[in-house]
Amino acid sequence: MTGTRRPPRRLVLSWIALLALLGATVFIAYLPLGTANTVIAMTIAALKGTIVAAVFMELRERNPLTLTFAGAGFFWLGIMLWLVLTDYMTRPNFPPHLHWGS
Amino acid sequence: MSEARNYLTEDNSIRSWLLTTDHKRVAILYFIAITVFFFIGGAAAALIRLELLTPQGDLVTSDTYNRLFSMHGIIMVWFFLIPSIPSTLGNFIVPLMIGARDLAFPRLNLTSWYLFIAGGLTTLYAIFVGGVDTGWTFYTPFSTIYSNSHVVLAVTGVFIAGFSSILTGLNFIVTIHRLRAPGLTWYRLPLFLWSLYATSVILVLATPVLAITLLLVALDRAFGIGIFDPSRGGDPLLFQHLFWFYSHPAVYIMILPGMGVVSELIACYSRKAIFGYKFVAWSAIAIAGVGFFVWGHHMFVSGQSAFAGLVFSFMSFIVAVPSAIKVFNWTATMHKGWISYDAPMLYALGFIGLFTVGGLSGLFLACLAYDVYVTDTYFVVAHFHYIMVGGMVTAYFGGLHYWWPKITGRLYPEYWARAAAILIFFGFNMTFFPQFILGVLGMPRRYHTYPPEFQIWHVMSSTGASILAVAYALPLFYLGWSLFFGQRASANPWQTTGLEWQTPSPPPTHNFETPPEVKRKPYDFTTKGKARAQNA
Amino acid sequence: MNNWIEHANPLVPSGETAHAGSVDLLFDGLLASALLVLLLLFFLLLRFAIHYRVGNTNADRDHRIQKSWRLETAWTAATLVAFLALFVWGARLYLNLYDAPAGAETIYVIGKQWMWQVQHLGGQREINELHVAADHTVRLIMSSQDVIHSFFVPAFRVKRDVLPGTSEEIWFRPRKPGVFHLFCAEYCGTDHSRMTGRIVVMPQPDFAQWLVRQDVDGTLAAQGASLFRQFGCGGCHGSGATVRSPPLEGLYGKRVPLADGTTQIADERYLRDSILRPRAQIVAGYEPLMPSFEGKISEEEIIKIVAYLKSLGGEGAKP
Amino acid sequence: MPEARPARQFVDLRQQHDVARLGMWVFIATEVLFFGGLILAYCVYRSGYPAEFAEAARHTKIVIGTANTAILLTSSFLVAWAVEAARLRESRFAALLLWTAALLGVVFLSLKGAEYAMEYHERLLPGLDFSFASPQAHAVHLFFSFYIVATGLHAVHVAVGIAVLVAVGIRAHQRAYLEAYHSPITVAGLYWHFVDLVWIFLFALIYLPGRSG
Repeated sequence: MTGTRRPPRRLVLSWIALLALLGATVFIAYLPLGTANTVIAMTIAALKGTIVAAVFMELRERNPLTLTFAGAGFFWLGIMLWLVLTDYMTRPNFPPHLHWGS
Repeated sequence: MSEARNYLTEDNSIRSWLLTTDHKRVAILYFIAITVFFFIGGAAAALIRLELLTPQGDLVTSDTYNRLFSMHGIIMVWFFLIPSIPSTLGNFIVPLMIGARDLAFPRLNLTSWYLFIAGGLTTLYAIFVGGVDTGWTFYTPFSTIYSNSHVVLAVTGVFIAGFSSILTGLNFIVTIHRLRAPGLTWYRLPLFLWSLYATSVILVLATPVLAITLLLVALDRAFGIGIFDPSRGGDPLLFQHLFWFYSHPAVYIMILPGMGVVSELIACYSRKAIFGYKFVAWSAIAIAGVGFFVWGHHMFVSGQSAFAGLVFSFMSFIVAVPSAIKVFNWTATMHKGWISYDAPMLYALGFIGLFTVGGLSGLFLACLAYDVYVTDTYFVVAHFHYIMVGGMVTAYFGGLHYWWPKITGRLYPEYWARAAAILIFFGFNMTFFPQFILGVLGMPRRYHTYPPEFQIWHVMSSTGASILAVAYALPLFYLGWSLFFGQRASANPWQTTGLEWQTPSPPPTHNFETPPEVKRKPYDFTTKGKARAQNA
Repeated sequence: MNNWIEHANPLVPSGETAHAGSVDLLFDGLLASALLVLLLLFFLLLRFAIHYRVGNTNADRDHRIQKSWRLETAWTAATLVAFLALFVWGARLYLNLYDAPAGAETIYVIGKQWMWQVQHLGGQREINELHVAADHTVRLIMSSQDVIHSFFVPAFRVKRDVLPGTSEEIWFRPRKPGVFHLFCAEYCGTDHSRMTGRIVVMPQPDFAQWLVRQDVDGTLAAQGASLFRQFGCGGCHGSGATVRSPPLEGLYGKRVPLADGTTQIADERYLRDSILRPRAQIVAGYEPLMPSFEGKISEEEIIKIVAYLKSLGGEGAKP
Repeated sequence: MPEARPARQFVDLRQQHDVARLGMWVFIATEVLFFGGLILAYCVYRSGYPAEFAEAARHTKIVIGTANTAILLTSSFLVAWAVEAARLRESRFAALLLWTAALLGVVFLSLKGAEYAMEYHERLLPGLDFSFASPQAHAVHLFFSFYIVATGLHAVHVAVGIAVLVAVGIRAHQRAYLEAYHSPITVAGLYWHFVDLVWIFLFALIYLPGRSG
């Protein structure tokens, strides 16, 4: 195996980190933490996503324009989630049940 | 010079046209396709207006009527309005305007045309085998459970066409970012490009949401997955949120390119740089951005929470500000200009008038308590036709005339063109202004029959529609005539600025003999303005 | 038939409630601001178009305005302020619609393809007509049996979508007697345009008489009682039942302890859910035996049974 | 060795490479919102039926889910390595890595198929066969509707990705790509990583809720 066929350190480290995070998130899911379970699961998912985007997709080496478009999808998704959930969180009759007056 | 080889004469086999990756030829393919769809959608509109002449539903059955307005909406929105300016004029002009040889992804561009045709044919097939009666909005649970029409087919057609939009948007974004000629900085870009850029951002970020939503509708209908089905715990309002998250920004997909065209026309025929260039440019971006925050104003009476209603109403007022900025700046551009009344300028002036009426009526609809009264009435119908037909279609015709010599190498007959522009303006107002009154009187939309007291306004509207129909057919004849008998056009018949006018009409396949370089701001009329005025 | 058209001004049908009056005032405000902008703009457009035409070489074209930011800020700020004012005005009136005054008369409305079905508390039923008394506040509780409809009374300037699977409310207080249009405003299929009706506003004494004249098979609660028997509810919930089931007498408005340790107020929503999805809320100490009636019972029948259960007494049932 | 030349609309290969990557990023933004619409529906219903969603999630096969996540993460690692190898003129080695990643993709799909089969036998697949003996059946139905649509669409993306990786691998193997022109590998890699990224979130939404309760 020549030197050019060895995986770069940063890739190996990221791969190990990803697998470790996967193990951690599965393990933590079984701990009775209430709502914290969801928060931790999503945080770890975001962390894993960031590693994939930053290292594997080489986002950290890209110019601002690429970063903008990489972020745009998530930003607009955020707008959608925010405004839709604004409705659902303030709607008196969700989940849908009929309530004839109150 | 006129005998030089150009993109039209290069190779005229059918095969070369169908396999072309030349953006100019793809644009022509789009022209042909959307013209066909425009007249199909128009035919449906004509039948609707004919039916509404009398209060009783006596021309067609109510099922047929419902299929007619659904077909009119689906065809006009997805197969005419959305692709109209971007895919035809945009496709043709963008690379020329930025001094490039083609778009960044020419094969993707052709693919997007084929997707468009595949989507269009699927939708037409759905119409021929019996039609679809959900309206263009496909509201659940009507579309998923109760409708007895070809919803899945129609939805599939729109789904496919959606990918065509996404590819076009993607192509424009990358092209405008990466293929600009040397020296062509962002603030030297013509405003048409700013508008198309903003449009493309919406195309890329909103269309996928429509795609997934329609997919869910189709799956719900075919397999009963029940995501929007209240009897399975689903919420039909979620469909409306998802649908309008796309479909409200889609209104800006339709109008922004029109605003871009009008910016070009006003500058050219006033012989003056656009007033407040940066404000007009950034207002396009602002519209694209804020446009994503307002969709809930379609749902003020739908059962969404009162608080959400407040948020969406507030944002809707905010999004009107950048549009107002544009209108003020266009008007200010004419101040102390050298204004000539060529046909494209007549269209541009018509656009400003109609768009302003449409925009101001939008304030009534953004205003919560008043919207509760007039939503789902003819007021809404009139409002969006003022924006989309009065605004967008007028701008499309203006742009078509403006760039016609560049595209075909021929000049159109000026007097006919002016006559058509004026006729369209009057026909349009006569058709749609009465509909504002109908709305204020409380006449609901999508009604096959209606109480007799509304008849007089419907008759006026239908009369206007017949004038409008003639006016829209006129360009078909004189533009068609000009293709063969029109006077040959020089490279720059309007003596205007912009890179597209520096190459012969029609342009050679590779657009420019020598790669252009840009050293000046756009709309630099300092020398040409007076010269042309003196000639006149 | 269309009284409101007769005494209407040619453009806007007269508003028949106080709310309608306020909405019309809002319309005037909107129209005035729109016309102001429109006239100013058209004046400028026409003036520039004529004065600065190419042919008019005498026009003064020197000293063009170069610096634009002052103007830009001015008109941006002006529009923003005007828009905010309109927003606040419209929003305040809108919130009014969510705030039914106390003491309103409740009437149930069911939308289905393609008719409006009305249920008065006294058991009176109407199709495509709604009789109400003038100068009395009416609160409609509306639901749909199938697709989305929309209850729209132009003369009252109110409209609200009627959804399947959930209920929506609307209220109004007609000022004087008359007959007004009722439209379905949300497209709902084949006969959408025939899903119309009349709102008949009568003087209070006439309305009281009308209520009496109606052919009624007992009050809503009485009808519910017979449905209660028809569906065999008494087999478990009745006095001679062999199965142990929670008592229904005096249930309405009480706190019910649930098997999962929480408690729930037995309001209309709870009663309804318990009929449709009984196993979602098991009363503490009872077996989950009751079958679901989802799909087996119509909205109209639920209204009646709930009315019957309410009539069995309980804290919330007091007027 | 073939001479690498830019397509006619580009000035040079650098610009062409840059454009290809930017195009893929814009496409990824589109894809984010495509899956985003689904995830929105999930969030809405999960907020409405939290207990039911936890109950439903307990019926997913977490062992397969976790194994599949590890497989996709590893394949992503291989693809990232392949891009690096291509830059170092190791085209044949890059091809090998791409094919291995594609193979892992096939393993992913096979496991996914096995999972669907198990769920089909448990009558958990809305649209095909669904029956859930619980008062919360309707919300469980919603969960599995989301599950099958989201994972199904993801599987389609994986299948497309496998085809792309194999095709790009073949051309890399033929040494069609020179050092300065490895953009097809980079672009294919971006797509594959994105598919991986979607799965990371789907995994957290589908398999993890309700495990502790």
